Amino acid sequence: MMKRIVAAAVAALAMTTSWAQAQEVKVGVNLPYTGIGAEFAQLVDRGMELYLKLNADKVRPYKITLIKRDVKDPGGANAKIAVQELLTQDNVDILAGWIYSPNAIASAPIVTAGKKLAVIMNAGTAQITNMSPYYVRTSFSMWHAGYALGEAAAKLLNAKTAVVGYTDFPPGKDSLAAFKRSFEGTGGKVIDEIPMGGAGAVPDFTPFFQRAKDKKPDVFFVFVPAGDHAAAVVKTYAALGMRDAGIKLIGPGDITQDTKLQAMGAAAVGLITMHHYHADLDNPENKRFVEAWKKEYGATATPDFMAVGGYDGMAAIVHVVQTLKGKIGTEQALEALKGWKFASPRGPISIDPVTRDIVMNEYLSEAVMKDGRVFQKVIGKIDGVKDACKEQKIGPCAPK
Amino acid sequence: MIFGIDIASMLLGGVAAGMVLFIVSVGLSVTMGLMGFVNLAHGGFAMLGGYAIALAMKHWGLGFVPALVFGFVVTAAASAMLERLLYARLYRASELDQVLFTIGLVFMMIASVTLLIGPENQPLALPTMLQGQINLGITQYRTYSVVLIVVGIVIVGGLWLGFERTQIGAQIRAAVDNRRMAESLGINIARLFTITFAFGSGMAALGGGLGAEFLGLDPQYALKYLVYFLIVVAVGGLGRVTGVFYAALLIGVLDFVLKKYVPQGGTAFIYALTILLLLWRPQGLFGAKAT
Amino acid sequence: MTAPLLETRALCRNFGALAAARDIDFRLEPGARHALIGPNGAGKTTFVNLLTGVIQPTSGSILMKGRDITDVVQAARVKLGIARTFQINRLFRRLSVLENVCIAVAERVGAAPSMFRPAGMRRDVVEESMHLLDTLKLTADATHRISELPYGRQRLVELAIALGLKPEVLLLDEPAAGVPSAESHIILDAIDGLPRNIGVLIIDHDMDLVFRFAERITVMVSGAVFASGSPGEIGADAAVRAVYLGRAGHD
Amino acid sequence: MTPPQAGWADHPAARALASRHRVRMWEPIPWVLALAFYFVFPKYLGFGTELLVTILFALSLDLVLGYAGIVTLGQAAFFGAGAYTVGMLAKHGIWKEPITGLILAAVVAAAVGLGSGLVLLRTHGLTLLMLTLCTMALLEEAANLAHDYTGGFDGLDSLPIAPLFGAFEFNPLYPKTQYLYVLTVLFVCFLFVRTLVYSPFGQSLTGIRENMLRMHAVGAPVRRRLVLCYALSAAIAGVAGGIWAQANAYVNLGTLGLDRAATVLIILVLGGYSRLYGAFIGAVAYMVLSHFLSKIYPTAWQLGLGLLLVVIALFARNGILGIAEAAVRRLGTRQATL
Repeated sequence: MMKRIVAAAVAALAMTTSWAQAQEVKVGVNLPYTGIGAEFAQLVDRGMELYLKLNADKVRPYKITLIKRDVKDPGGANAKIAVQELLTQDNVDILAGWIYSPNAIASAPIVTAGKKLAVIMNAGTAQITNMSPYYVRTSFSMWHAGYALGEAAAKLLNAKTAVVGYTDFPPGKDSLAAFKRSFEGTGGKVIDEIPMGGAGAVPDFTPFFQRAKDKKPDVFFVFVPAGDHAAAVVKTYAALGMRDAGIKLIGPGDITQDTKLQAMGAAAVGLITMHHYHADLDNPENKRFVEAWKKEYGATATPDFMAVGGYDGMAAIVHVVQTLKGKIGTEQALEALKGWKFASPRGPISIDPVTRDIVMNEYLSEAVMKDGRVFQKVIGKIDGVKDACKEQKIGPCAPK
Repeated sequence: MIFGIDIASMLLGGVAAGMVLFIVSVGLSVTMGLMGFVNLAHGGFAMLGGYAIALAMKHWGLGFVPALVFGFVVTAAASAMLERLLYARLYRASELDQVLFTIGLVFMMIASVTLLIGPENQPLALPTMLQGQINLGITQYRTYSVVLIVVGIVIVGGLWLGFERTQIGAQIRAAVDNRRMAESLGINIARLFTITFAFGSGMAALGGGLGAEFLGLDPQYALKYLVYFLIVVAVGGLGRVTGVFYAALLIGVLDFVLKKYVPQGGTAFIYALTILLLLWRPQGLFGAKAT
Repeated sequence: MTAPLLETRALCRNFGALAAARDIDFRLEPGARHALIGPNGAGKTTFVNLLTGVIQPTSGSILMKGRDITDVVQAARVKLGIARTFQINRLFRRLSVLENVCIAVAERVGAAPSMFRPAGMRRDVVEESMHLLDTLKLTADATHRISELPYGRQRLVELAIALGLKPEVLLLDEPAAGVPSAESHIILDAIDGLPRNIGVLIIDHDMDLVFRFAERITVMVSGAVFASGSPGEIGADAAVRAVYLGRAGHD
Repeated sequence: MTPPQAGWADHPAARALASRHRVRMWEPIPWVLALAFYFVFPKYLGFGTELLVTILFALSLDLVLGYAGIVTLGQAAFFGAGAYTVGMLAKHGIWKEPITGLILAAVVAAAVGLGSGLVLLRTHGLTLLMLTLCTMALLEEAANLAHDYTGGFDGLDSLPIAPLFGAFEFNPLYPKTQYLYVLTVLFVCFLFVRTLVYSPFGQSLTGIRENMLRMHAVGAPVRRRLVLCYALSAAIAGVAGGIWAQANAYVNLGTLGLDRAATVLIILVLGGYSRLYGAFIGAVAYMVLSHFLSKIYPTAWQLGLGLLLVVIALFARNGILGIAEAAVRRLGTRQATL
């Protein structure tokens, strides 16, 4: 009798655990919660959390547990340990996060060895998705905006000459390469390339901009990391009177990151950017997203392209969980994501089945003053943009 | 003519950057020279002061100048308290303990600001009249840079007068040169330290606020520019107001010129330059010869 | 006549406008017990620093046994046999008394560059050091850290370190300053016990000690040699009494 | 003067000196613990490997800072030199064997140490601090600029490091081999440092730290000693960097940065410098705290760490080991001088 009760209890326990296992999906998140990237980590983190909150019904009956790890810095080493421990200690089913490209690059061998789906929510160096077969990117590559803008600058803005200023680290060089290739391919000429210091501390941009101003280009293409760099760029552009000198400041949307835009004020007016997202995009999903964001995080808070990377990344993860009914096999998960389509706040997006990178719209926007705030007015749109680096197999994206 | 404009714009840009370096670093130089205290938390005071200024403008609608005064006073008062309570215990400790203590303090400052206010950059909007361009006759230039240069000159002049002409200035000079002698002359060293420390931190706060236009303002400010401040202090010579001033201008202008003409070199030049300068004159360009 | 142990010729040293040493011609003979006296600021310590190579002369030369050593660096002069004590103790304050002496002895016997054999296993070094401590009545303090010793006994360690270098020229900068008078005889006894071929130069303000010790006295004033002679001659020299001894008498 | 007599060797001071280098009772404990860690926490071996490398790096700093009294903020320059030596040789297919790779790393780092030491060690205090810092920053810039060889900001990833002894692979996910390999190298380097600090050479370094003027006056070639010590320390830091690159199959600019140099300094002072085992205690305390605090409360671990540093600096001048020593002394236990 006693034996049977014990056996029944054990069986019941075993059932509950296996049921619980089926219910719970563990997602290991690595983000720089402290240090210079803390602000970005918060945006991506909030994007993920907001998706889960708004779409609680889509998640049920499964439970998604986020296990968050601080990777502190772009150094790679901390990210490596974090990812390794998420895999070996926490036994996560899916990996997510990666603000910084070097961290994604450093983690690649571990992701490959760990054989888990890994969703990149920000890191933008083009070739990263080539470095592990389990990487899927829901953010962007530097080539998306850079390449599109090169063409747009020549065709839509009628620019003949350009000076490129970039932060001297891989995304900056990527951006330069992407812009230059398409701008010169469309008949323009890049007359100067200015590396503007490293990504660590915001430099005083005055000397670099002075140099650009002296060259008198039609457009000044600037890539700097979003955040403080961008704010300083816009200030310096205005303060040096480059607009009056007839030089248009253009760049990927990093320079008009939504979280910084209003603080830039009038100085930002006239900036022309190419990007896949800004909070002023006019589509129902985005309206809902921005409204929910403000409700959740305060009226002055605003989502931005980093937030949407986290949001869409979580949407992809939920899609995987639903498709696989909570039992996450990595190959199946990758299969489920290949060609996955989603109505994102940034418009329709999908995952390229070949490169596992995102396919999305790029919007050419101009910052204007509207109702006492800086508003990003869409003045052009390119549908279904793929990462041109991998499409054309250029440089580091070429298969080895 | 073109050449002249070029030179003028370079000088203006470089000197303005140098002024910010000077305003922040001067306090560090004097406290390090006077107390022999390796205060790595100095950048933290600049950061806290910058925040006090930015937040006072944002939430209380204070004007730029009143906010700067407010930032100076608040930071000076807070640092005076810290100096009495904690720093004073470590004056006789080894350099290493001082480094450890002040790094710990910086960590706490950064973490506190991140927790209380957030990790993001704190915008500091300049008054409209300081924005834009100003016509200087031979060239147009950024108004704020010109203003900074004027402010910097006023400050260095004031400091020089204060150092050379006031009782407390004379005491500080005496104590920098020979602390034991100063003590035997009946100078109240403890009080002198507190005043100097508070004043130096207040200056850092001013620098944090005035320089936010160029350097931004976020919790990491406390560490990310520290190397630059230390370079200025080392090159200028410990405890020398005019030395720090010239060093800041030198570094500011050279950095500017090199960045403009050889941007590919990154910051390598400034490090190489510092190494050469310090090997040539280990006590700093303007420092007293070590005894 | 053989060359003197140590000799300076027209030795000068300027600090800016201040001449801290002016045309000093000085001879220290083998076996000499020589005292250097003079008012504060006369340049006595500067002279020792010049002799040991801590500072370089502005002009003039220094010879040891006839060989010009003006350009020989400090460490090499020690190897040639010039040792000194400092006016203010310069000791390894956190190390034991024995270790302080061992460091000097190890340096002299050439053990110091050795990286593998433990220092405490160099019996020759340790035993010689212990013996030295014994000579200076420091054996009981051998295990103590310098910082635990009274100042007077620290002075003895200064001397022990210098003796551990087995010098031919021993320069003692106020060796007895701060030593209780009851113990100052230990210093003189130790010097008395040195081989007679060593030349000793002592700088001191303690005239009792100087006259008890010295066989020859040089008086320096304002960086220059003012007078030189036997204790009797110096004691009888009216000019010396006027500039120095007389003034000291009023203190 | 009478010749040295025999018999002094029995004096307590001589005996204390002669037994100073002997292995103390507790000394095997950290090694046993490190070995036990391997079996008890197989899931934490990645962290454990990083910890051991940090100990080795801190030990290299202890040699220059704790023993020779050279206060440097540029120790990461040598870590980076070692790491890039291994990384570049492996990535460009020139040299992949790990053990000889470490020797090369040590040689290159020692050369950098020798070169910079000859030039820089004429200065001291803040000047030396800034010079070491700027030298390191200059190397970092150089590594960034030479991206064709160094990979620039992204670094060199997926380094093809050959299996150890041709048999033991470095598995990125379960770094068992790495852990034991690093532990062995740490042990060897530790023995070297330990022997060195108790040798007459080590004693003379201590003398230089305690009173440089006196060392000149006893005829010690002070600068030569300092430069030699600096180069040896650089070699060990180079081994640490090289082994880090091998264990992670990765090298980037972070190996050369101020962050790393400042962290290792904090670790050493936290643990207690010039104490050999200070590197161990400091690294364990710092890394465990930062690792777990950042796990529990990722946004605020820095606050706790800062507080700890402040408290240690204010109330425990000689680091954690200093506190332990004081406690032991207060208990009246006889304490061998370290």
